[in-house]
Amino acid sequence: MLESLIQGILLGGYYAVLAAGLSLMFGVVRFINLAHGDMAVLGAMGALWLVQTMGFGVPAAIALTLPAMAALGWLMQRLIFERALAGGFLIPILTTIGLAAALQNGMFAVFGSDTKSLGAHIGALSWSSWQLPGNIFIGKLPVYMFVTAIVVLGVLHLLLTRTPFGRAVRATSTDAEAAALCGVDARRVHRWAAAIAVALAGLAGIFLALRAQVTPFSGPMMLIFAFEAVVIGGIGSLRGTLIGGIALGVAQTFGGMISPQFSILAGHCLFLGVLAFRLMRVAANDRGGWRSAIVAVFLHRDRLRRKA
Amino acid sequence: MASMTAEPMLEARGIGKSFGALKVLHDVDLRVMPGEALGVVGPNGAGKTTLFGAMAGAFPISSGTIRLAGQNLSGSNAAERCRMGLARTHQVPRPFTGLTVFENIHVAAVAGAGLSITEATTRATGILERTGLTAYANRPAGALGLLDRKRLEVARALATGPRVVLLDEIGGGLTEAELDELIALIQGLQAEGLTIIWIEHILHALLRVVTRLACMAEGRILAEGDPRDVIAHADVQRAYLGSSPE
Amino acid sequence: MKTTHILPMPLSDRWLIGLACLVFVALALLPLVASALVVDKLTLLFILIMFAVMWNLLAGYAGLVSVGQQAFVGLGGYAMIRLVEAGLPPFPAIFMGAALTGLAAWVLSWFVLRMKVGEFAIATWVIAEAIRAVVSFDPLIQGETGTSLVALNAYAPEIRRLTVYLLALASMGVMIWGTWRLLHGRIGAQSQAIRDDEGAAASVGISTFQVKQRIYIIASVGCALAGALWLASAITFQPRTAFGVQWSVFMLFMVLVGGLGTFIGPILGALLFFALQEIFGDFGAWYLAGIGIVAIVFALYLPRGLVGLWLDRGCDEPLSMRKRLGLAPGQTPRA
Amino acid sequence: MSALKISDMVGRHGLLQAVKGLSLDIPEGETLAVIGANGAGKTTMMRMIAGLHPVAEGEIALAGTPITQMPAHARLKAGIAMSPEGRRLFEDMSVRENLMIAAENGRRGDWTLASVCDAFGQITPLLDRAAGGLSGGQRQAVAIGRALVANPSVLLLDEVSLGLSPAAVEGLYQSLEGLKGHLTMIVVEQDLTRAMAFADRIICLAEGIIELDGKPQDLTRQQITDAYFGIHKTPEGGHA
Repeated sequence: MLESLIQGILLGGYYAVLAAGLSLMFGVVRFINLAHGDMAVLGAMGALWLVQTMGFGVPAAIALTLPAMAALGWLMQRLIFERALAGGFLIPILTTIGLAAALQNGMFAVFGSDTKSLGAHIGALSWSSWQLPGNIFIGKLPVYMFVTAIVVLGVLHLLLTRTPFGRAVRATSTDAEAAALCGVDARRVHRWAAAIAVALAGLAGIFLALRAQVTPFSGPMMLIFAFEAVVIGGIGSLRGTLIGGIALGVAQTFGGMISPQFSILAGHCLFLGVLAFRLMRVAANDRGGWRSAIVAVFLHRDRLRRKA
Repeated sequence: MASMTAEPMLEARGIGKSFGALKVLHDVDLRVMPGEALGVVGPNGAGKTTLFGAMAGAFPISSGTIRLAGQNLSGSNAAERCRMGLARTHQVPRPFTGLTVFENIHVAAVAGAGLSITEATTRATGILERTGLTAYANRPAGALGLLDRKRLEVARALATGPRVVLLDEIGGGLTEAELDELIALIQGLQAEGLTIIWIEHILHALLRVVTRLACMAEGRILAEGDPRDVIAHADVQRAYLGSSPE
Repeated sequence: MKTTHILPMPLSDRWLIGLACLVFVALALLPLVASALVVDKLTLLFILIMFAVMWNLLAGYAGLVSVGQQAFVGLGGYAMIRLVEAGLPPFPAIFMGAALTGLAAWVLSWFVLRMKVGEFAIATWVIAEAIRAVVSFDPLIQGETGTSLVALNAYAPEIRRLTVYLLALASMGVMIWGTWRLLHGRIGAQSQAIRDDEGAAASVGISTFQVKQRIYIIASVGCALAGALWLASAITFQPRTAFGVQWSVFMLFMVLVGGLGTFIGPILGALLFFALQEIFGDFGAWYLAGIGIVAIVFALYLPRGLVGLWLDRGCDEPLSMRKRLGLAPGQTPRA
Repeated sequence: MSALKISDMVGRHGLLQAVKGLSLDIPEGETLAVIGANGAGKTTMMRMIAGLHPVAEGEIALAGTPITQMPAHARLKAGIAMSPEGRRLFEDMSVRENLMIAAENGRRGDWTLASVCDAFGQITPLLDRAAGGLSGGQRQAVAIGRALVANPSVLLLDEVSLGLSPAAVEGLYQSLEGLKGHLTMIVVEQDLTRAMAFADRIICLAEGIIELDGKPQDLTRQQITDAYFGIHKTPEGGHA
C-alpha cells in the first residue's frame, strides 16, 4: 500500500513534466497541441538514435536532444502554429491532429515498430533499488527521475517568476494587449514558450524511454495522460500541474493493484470525475450555489411538465 | 391613459447581478406598460446591456424577479423566454454567419414562434419586406454591412413573434440617412402596439421614438420619466459630463 | 409582385441527385458482375462515406468537434458481439447494436455537451479510451487479444460478403438521404445557427441543448452502425483497433479535405481518401505520414476543402442546404 | 514641432466605422483632453495611436516619423505609452512586477521605479501587493506609473477618472499636474469640468469625427453639451 503510494508519487513527476509543456502552450499561447505526445516520442526516438546508432552515452544524448527539441518547438510555432492560431478554434485541432499522424507514421517508417528502451544503456540503474524499513523497495531510477522532474519544474518556476522573460510570459498569458503596451512582443514570447514546451515534451519522452518502452505510436496515450494531469491539477500553475501529475500517478498505481488493465482506467475515471465535478459546480454557481441549483432543477421540471 | 391601470407588460424588480466580486446591477426596478416605448441611456459600464441580458435570460441573475405579462420568468432559459414573447437584439450584431439573411429570419420564426416551414416562409418574407432586406434575402448574413446587420437583428427578433422587444444600441455607427430609416421602422412597430425598450446613446434618435426615458449609471437607475426632464436632471448631467460647474 | 415561396432545387442539383440514384442502383446490381475483391473494397468505401457524413453532421453542421467518435465505432461492434453471444442472428444484431449505442450516447450527451470546445474534443477521446478499457475487461473480449464473430462463419463466404455489401450500401443510402432530410428540416437550420453563435441561437428561441443532443445521438448511431458493418466484414474485434483514435483521424481528414459543413464535401473527401489509400496504400507508414501532411496543408491553406476551391470560383455550392427565396427582378441586390 | 500628427485616420470594428477620417496635430508638450459620448470613437482613437487597433486608412507620425504600421510593443520603444481603458493591470502579479515589465521593455530615461514612486506617493506602500487587490484609484495610479516608467514622449490616458471616487480623482490630477509640459499628453476624460480645468486644448468627438476643437477658455459649456449630446440634430433643431 505504502509502496504503491510512493511509486505513484514518483510516477507523478514524469507526468508533471509531460503535462507542464502542454499546460505552458495552452496557458501562454492559447494553443491546444494534440501532437504534444508525439513530440515527446520524437524526443525519445532522437535520444535512442543518438545512443544506439551514433554511439553517444545516455547523458550526452540527453544533452543534445533537449536543445534540438527546443529548436524544433520554436520552428513549429514560427511555421505552423502561428498560422493555425489565426484560424479560430477548429484549425489548431485539425492541424495538430495532422501533425500527430505525420509524426507517428514518419517515426514508424524511419525507426520501425519495435518497442525501444534506453533501459539497456544505463546498466544497473534501471533495476537497482533502495530498501526502506518495512520491506519497502524503491527503485533508484524513479527517484532520480522524480528529483529531476522537481528540479526542472522548480527551475521553470523560477524562470517564470523571477526573470524579465518570465514576467513577459506571464503578462502575455494574462493580457496580451496590455503586455504589448508594456513593450512585450507576444510573438517572440510565444515562440520561446513553444521551444520550452517541446523541450519539456522531449524530456518526458526520454523519461518514458528510461523507465519503460516507447513505440512510434506511444504519443496519443502520452497526450491523454498529459491532458488528464493538466485538468486534474487545474490549468495555469506549475504547482497544480505537479499535483495533477502526482494524483494521476497515484490513481494509476492504485488502480494497477486491482488489475494491470485497471491502472489506466483509474486515471481516466479520476479525470472524468474531476471534470464532471467542475462542470456541475459551474452549473450550480450559475444558479446561485448548490442548494438553489437543486431547487431550480426541480421547479424547472415541474413547469415543463405543465407545458406538456 | 388606459394602460396606466393595466398590468405591466414587463416588470423587473430588485434585479441584482454580480460577476464574481464585481457587482454590475444593484436593485434595479423597471417596468413597461403594454404598447409603451421606454428609452434607456447611461454612460459606459452603467449596466444597461447587462440588464437586458438579465431580462432575456442570457445568464442567471443574483437577485430579484422578472415578470412578463404577470408570469414569473425565473428558472426559464433564454430560449423559453423568447418563445414566451420576449425578444432582444444584440449591441454588436450576432448574425448566424453561415446562414443566408432569409434563413436567419426563417430559423427564428420556426424556433421562436413555433411556425411550420411554410408559415415561417410567409412571415419571413413579410419581415424581409418591412426591414428592407428583401434584396439581400439570399446572401450569406456574414456578408452584410453594418446597417443591414442591425436590421437583421431587428428582423430576427420580430420573426419570433414577440410581445416585447429589447433593442440594444441599434443606432450606433450609422449615418444620418441610415438612422432615419431605422427610426421609421421602429416607429412602425410601436404603432402596431409592440412594447419596446431601447438602449441608445444617440439621444436625438431615441427622443423621436420613446415616450419615457430611464438613465442608468453604475448599475442603478438614476432618473426616470419624461425624456426632457431626465436629460435636464442634475444627476444625469453629472453622470455624463461630470461635476457641474460651480 | 411579391414572392413568398422558396425556390425549388436548382436543375443541376436535380441532375446530380438523379445521377446519384442511378449510381446507387448500379452499385446494388454490381455484385452480379464484380469480383469478390471489388465488392470488399466498395464495402469499405461505403463505410468510410458513412463515417465522413456522420462526422460532418456533428462538426460541420452542429459545431461539435469530437476526437472521440471511435467510442461509438467500437461500441457498435461490441454491442453486436454481445447480442450475437446472447443468441441474436448476426445481421439483425448489427442494427440492434447501433440502437443500443444510441442509448449510451444519450447518457453521455448529458455530460459532454456541457463542455467548451477544447474540453469536448479531448474529453470525448478520453471517454473512448475509458470505454475501451472497460470493454477489454469483458471476459468474452479477452483483453487486448480480442475475439472473432464466429457466428458469421455459419454463412457461406459469398453470401456473407454480399449481405454485408448490400447492408452497407443500404445503410449508406439511408444515412445520406436521412442527413439530407434532417438538414432541410427544422433541426438543420437550428444546428447551424448554434454552430455560428450559440447565445444568439438561444435568444431566438432555439433549445440549444436539445438540438445538439439529437445531432450527437444521430451521429453516434451512424458511427456505430458503420462500425458494426466494418466488424461484419472484418470479423475480428480487437479493442485497440475498434476503439482506435485513427477512426476519428480518418473522419476528420475526409471531411476537412472534402469541405467541412458542405453536404457533398465529406462524400468527395471519402472518395479521395479511398483513392489515395488504393494508390499509395502500399507505401504503408509513409503513406499515412503523407496523409497527415496533407491534412496540415489543407487546414492551413485550404480550410474549406475541395468544395471551397469550387466556391472560391464564385460557383454555387452543389446540393446546398440553402433555402433560397424566389425574388422578382426588381428585388435583386442593388450592388 | 508636432509631437504627434494624425492625418485622415479611419478605424473600423468589422464593418462599423468607429473613427471616420480624423486629423489632429498635437504640438510637443501639449495636454489634450478628448471628450465625447459612449461610442463616439474616443477609445478606438486612443487604441489606434497606441498600436492596438489597425489603422484602416490614414497616417500617424510620431515626431515626424511615420509609425502607422508599427506594432504596439515597438511603439512603446518609440515613445508612446498608454494607460488603457479598464487599466488592464496584470492582476496576479505584484505592483512592482507590473512596473518592472514596462521598465524592462521600455526606454531608459529619468523615470525609474523610484521616481515613479516619488511622483505617485500612494504607489510606494503597495509595491509588493497583488495588483488584483487594489482599489480603483490605486489601480489607475499604477497604470499611469506603468506607462511613465517606460519613459514615453507621448502619454495616452484613457478614461482617467472613470469609476473613481472624487477624492481619488483629486489626488490623481494633482500628480498629473506635475507632468504637464514635460511630455505630450492625450487624456480621455468624461468629467467635463475636470477636462476644462486640466487641459491646454479640448476636442469633442461625436460618432467618429471631431465635432469641436479649441482652448478651454474659448469654449462655453453650452457649446460642449450640444456637441456632446448631438442635440442640435433633433428634428426641431434641424441638421447642423
